[in-house]
Amino acid sequence: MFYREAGDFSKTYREDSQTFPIRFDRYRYYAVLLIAFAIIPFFLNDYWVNAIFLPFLIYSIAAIGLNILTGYCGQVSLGTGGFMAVGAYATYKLMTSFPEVSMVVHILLAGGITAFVGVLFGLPSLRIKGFYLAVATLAAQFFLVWLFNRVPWFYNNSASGQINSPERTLLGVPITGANTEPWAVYLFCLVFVALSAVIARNLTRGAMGRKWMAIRDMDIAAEIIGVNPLTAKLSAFAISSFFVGVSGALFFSVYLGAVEVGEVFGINKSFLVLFMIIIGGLGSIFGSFAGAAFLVLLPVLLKNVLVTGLGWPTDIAAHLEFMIVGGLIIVFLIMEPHGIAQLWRIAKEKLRLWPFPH
Amino acid sequence: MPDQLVYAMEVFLNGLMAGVLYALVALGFVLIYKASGIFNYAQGVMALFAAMTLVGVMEGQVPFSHLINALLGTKVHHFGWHLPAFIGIVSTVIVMVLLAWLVQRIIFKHLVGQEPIILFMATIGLAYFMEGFGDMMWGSEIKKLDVGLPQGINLWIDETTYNIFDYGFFIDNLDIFATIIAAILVGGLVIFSQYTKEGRAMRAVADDHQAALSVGVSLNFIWIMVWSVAGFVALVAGIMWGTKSGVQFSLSLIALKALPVLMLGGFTSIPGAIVGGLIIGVGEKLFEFTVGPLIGGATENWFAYVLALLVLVFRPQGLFGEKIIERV
Amino acid sequence: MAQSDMDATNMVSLPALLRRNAANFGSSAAFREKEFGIWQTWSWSKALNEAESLALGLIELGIQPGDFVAILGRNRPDLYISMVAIQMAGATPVPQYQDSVAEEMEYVLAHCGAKFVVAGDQEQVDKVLEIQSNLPDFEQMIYLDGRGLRKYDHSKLHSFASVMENGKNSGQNSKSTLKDRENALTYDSTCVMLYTSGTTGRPKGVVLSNANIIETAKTTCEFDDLKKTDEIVAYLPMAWIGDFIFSVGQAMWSGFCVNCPESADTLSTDLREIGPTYYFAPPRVFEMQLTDVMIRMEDSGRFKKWLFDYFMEHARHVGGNILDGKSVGFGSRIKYFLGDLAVYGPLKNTLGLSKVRVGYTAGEAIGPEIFEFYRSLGINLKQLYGQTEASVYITQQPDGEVRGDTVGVPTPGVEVRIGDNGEVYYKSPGTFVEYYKNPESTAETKDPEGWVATGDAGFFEEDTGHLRIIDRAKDVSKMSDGSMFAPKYVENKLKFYPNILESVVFGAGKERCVAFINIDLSAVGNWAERNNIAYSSYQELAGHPKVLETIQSHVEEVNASIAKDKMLAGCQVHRFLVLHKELDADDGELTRTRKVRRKIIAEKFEDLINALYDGSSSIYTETEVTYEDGRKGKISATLQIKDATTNSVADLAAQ
Amino acid sequence: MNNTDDYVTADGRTIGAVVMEMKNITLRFGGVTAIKDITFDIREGEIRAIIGPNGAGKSSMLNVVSGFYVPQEGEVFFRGEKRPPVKPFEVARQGIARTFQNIALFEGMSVLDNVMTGRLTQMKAGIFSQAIWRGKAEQEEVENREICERVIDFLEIQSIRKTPVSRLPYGLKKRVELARALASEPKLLLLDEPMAGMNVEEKEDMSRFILDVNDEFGTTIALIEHDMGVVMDLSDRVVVMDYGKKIGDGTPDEVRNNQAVIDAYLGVSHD
Repeated sequence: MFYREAGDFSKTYREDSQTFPIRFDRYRYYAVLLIAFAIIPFFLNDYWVNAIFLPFLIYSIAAIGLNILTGYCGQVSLGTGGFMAVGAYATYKLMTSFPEVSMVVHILLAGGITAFVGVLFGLPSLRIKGFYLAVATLAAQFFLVWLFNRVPWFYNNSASGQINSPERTLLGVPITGANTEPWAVYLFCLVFVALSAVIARNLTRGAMGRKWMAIRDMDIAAEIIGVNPLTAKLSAFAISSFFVGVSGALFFSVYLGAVEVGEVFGINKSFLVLFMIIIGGLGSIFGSFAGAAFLVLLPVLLKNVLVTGLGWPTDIAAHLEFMIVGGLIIVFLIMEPHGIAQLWRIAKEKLRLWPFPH
Repeated sequence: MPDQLVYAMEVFLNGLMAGVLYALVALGFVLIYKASGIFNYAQGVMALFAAMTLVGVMEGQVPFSHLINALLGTKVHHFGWHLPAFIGIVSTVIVMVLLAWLVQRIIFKHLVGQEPIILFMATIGLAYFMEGFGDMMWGSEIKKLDVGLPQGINLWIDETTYNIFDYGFFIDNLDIFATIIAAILVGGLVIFSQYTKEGRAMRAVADDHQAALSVGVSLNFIWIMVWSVAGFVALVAGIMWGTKSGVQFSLSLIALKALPVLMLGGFTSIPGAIVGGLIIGVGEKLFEFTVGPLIGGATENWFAYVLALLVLVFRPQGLFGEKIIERV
Repeated sequence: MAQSDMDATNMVSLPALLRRNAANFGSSAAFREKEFGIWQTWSWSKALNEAESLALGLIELGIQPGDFVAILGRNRPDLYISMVAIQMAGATPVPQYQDSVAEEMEYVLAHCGAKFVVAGDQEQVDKVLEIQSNLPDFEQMIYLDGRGLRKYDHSKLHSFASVMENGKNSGQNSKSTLKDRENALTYDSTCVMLYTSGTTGRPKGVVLSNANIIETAKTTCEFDDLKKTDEIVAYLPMAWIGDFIFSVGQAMWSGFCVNCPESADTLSTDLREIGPTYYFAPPRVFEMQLTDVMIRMEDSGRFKKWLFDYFMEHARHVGGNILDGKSVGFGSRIKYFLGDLAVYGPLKNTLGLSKVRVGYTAGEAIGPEIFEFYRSLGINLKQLYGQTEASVYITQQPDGEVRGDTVGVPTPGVEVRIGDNGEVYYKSPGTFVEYYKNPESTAETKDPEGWVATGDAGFFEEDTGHLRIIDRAKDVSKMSDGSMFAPKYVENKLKFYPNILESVVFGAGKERCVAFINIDLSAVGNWAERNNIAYSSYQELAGHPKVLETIQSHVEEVNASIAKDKMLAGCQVHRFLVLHKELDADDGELTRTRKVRRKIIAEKFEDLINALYDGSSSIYTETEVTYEDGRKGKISATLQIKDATTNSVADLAAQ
Repeated sequence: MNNTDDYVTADGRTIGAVVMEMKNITLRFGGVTAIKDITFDIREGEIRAIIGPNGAGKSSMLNVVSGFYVPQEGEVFFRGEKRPPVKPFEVARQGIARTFQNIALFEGMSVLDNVMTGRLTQMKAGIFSQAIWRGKAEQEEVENREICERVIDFLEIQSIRKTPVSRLPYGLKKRVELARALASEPKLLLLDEPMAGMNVEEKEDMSRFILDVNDEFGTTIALIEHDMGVVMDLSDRVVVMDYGKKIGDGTPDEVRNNQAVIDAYLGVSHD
């Protein structure tokens, strides 16, 4: 309906293979970027940032990461929480060991370290497939959490066993610690999100992405046409873990500030992120965002309606939230196994054909 | 005889008994997986829910009392009766069968033919739902469960062992009892699936849906049946765990205990589940006993998984799973 | 135009124009073709280079001034470029209909004595090889797409690329030869020769000079203000004068870009991608498109359907006026704007017509409501009247004076007069030089002062000065009672019904009129599906009583409307039948441009005509048909003959 | 027939040197012997067929050629050198491409992406280049796209270029699979029952494409087929297998008149 594609054609393969080949989509994308970077920061307060924007942005990165592994490469992982923990603790150690080095460097390094750990736990994927692998990744989840719990070196022997992010500034603006500005942390995370999305998109639409998808769709055929399963799967684990690690780093250092690993990075975190990509849509970057937004907003919404609105006790609201999230997962799987992304695609097709039905 | 070895033997026995319980939970998974290809993550929550229901019924709790009170400002809590365990168990079984029927009817009927991973996700969703639902229905506080199982140290063992090693093994009667029940149940299930008509039908379905259909087996019936059986298994497990450490959220985590058992034994193998259970039970106890202290303890959390992982790397299909031959 | 002053002096040939464009805006796009998934682009300078090397290559192959070079294949940049190259080398391009069968082609190639052939692909190559034994003058063939030709004897075959390669590497004397030949080109030297698919008899080779083409291109580009920023999609046969004027004449003059679709079956997608700003299509294309729109809307949801109907209704009232810049109420304009957002815009977009600035239709009369439909969407669709002998343009409609029933005012530089028998005569810079090797026909059509008889009967409206065409002059004849008989006029009225694809009316010299009808398979077929009427073939559907009913009602409505006009009241259709086969160019019943060949049909179906007159209610008949692969076969059928009620002028007057 | 000097085919193409040679191949699965002591060669530019009744061991043979199965006994020579046991993906890099009996396309991707996977062995850009979609990665993307587009054009699947494979009918899927194999510009192309489950028309198309491929690109082709008729028209030389043994080898005519073959197909049939 809103599409005006006449005269919108590609003269080179570069144009043809760009992320948004249709002009209208491209402009919409620019518009979103503009709003996110240039407008939202002016209307932020603590509540909005902490209740919605930060979680949304940070989970988006994690979802993108997991989507690369599960959605594109077909390797189901239940270890996301553990890998986020790696990112978090890596940043913590780096922040405390090298206070003078920029946060950006720390977070990227943390990502790198997580990538390495990811590869270690990814090794079994060469032999193990499907559920066996999914369950195997739980080993990472439990082992890592246990590790950070039990080995004092990781939390600098602090009495509480917690880790706390000290204040660090970027260009003189505090981005971690007690006295941060909403817009600052927002923009800081937003930059990471934007970059992650672009990079993920580039990787998934090129040679690397095709290798992953080939493995996902039919690993034997993939191998026979010359895809080396080792490099394909491990690269997926590495890159996926990198993003997850970055999100973990931000989650700890910028968002929470203080973390008790069992609480924050437990198995439920793994499931939460998994739900995000299921509801959002496997094998879709947009889906990762959609899923993150959905599962971040839903509890906020329920809380506002039930507790603030109807004055229910918080525990009952919490129970109801479990029921609703669980129920929605099921409903989604029944209605649209390919998630919000698929709904979006269908809607787009309809709009392009408007007023015709097909 | 060196003390360490003696302690180790005690640990070994305890591990063995824990292992039987793991095997029991694992069986719940295997049954459903064999019959419907569904990997039921909700198994643990089912156990929790079963235990909660049992307590609720026996204590005469008013279901959803919290919700009702919150909405209507009333103060209802109990019907004020106390029912004998037997009735409680029977009515709980009925509830679990009903649950099985609903699950099949509302969820998996609509997901027939979906990829296994999707079905798996659905059960995770189910787990979340039931977790919330259970708390909503019976309240989330820790409950005490007593169906009259013997508890406390088994003096006979204590004495005998004392006389032999002049160190008395501490072995809980409940564990012994649980082990016996579990063993019986495991045996029963094996017999059921091997020798009864339903059991054979179930295995037929597991092997080949179409074939099963063509010989007139009702998939729907089989599925509801396995879910019910799984529900029953969950109830038993729930009772054991509940009696031991109270009915609370952590009970649902026994599912996570069962997963590595399955990986060891193979998702489709009943004997695999049993052996796997025992191996893990003994293994993690011994590991904690020997290595644990050196590396900060609480190794049960992950030992089972890492063990399973290592085994799989060398036997991808598990100890008892069929070998996978790749064809093109 | 900025450069027009210099043009006047030395823009005397296509090569000259090509050089001018390459010099003035060499980097902008001259041609595009959808190939290998993207729009491959030829800039003007690239086009010039290729033309030059090809011309040199041809000279290397021994082409001589005055030679004829046949061009056969679908619309492709390489073929357009080769037309210019051929002229550079002093020869004359003769584009052919790519779907014409070997015999047709044999006549034409033999008649012009083509020495060279540029063929698109294996299919075309095979056709020529099949007939080459009967072509004494044929020497060399150049092909574009070498697929499947590897094993062919290449003594007479050359790939397009290799010829260009030779050209590039050719020696100095070839280069100088080329220079001389190009300089030798004058305003009067031949630009192209096109064969008219004459409605009767053998095709005639119309010789058109540079002057014809360039003058026409010049005036018409100014008339519609065509600029080098415009885009067209070239999909009509290259052998047709229209395509030559649009895709070569006007394109070269104004420097706009010619886009060639990937293949026939991707046309609609390619059209949509390009979004032409200047668009031509014969009425039947618009007809089919509209039918398609309506069919697709049938399947759409209730709300959409309602929205569509609602806004189309509004557009029907104000759309045309808004387009013509007439005064329209503010409210209606708002409503139209909304309609444009919700329906017109998307619709134009899906049809690929959103950007059309100037659109033309011609060749035959277009149904008023079809015409209005497109206008009401805001597409500036206009009509023109022309023919090959005039380099197309005789009359055309200026913006703001557009109507369904006229063909507009004389194109600038064209004089038009109506003969006493009602026939239309014209005289223009575009008037053709002669019919090749056919002086007597030339003399018949073109008198010494250069007046050309169009063969159409028509008249100017006093008030507007617009020309109206009734029918072919020779087809306008008398009925036995002496009243006027204009079959085309009636046929068009019939064809305006979506269900009717073709119709042929007879009655010359008789006391009553009768008609053959061809139903439109897509329209009627869809109707059948919706009323779940099963049918296996066109023939079966055509014979279905319900269908006959519908057609009958159409015929009677037409009779009523004809009866209103005293002059033509005699032409009402008394009896008709629905033909058992679709009239087909391959069977010679239609021309390649799908005009009805009245005489041939009359001979072929004589038995049916007699039956229509002798009052019998049904008739058995057998007909020979040609299948797509050229095989022949027979089909037989028993046809129902229907009587249609007619109205006498008297009782209408009485009302 | 099996001597090493060149020969000329029915339609006058000269067939060159031996590309691949199978020497006394024996393959067992556990106790079952799928292939018993088979020897034959494949020559440059020829269309070589392996035929035989169901269960004759054709597919196993092809899997040995493609290096997916490693035979217990015998040697495989590829372009003169003895081929050591290799991983399947390494075989692809030696320039051997194949299609599968039951289509093995990547259902989650578009036709174009599927064809592009045929080029993966040629795409070597580093991860950072890919991440920013600049430099080598982008350039490779374009170059390989051009190659793929030519294959797409050759097999006449332009109109479905961007369609998800999962939406295609069987016949087209087969064609896309061939496209994917061709995209890798293989030196040796293996076709595993290219006509399986096709109707007559589709078979004719496929045959035409196979011949065109061999003709246009001079690709050496080895194919499995149990439809005798098709094979006989297509191939230059035919190996006939039965019960894992080679019972005939030669030109279609030679094979047609081979008693053992006739028995295997008509006489003592067993399927």
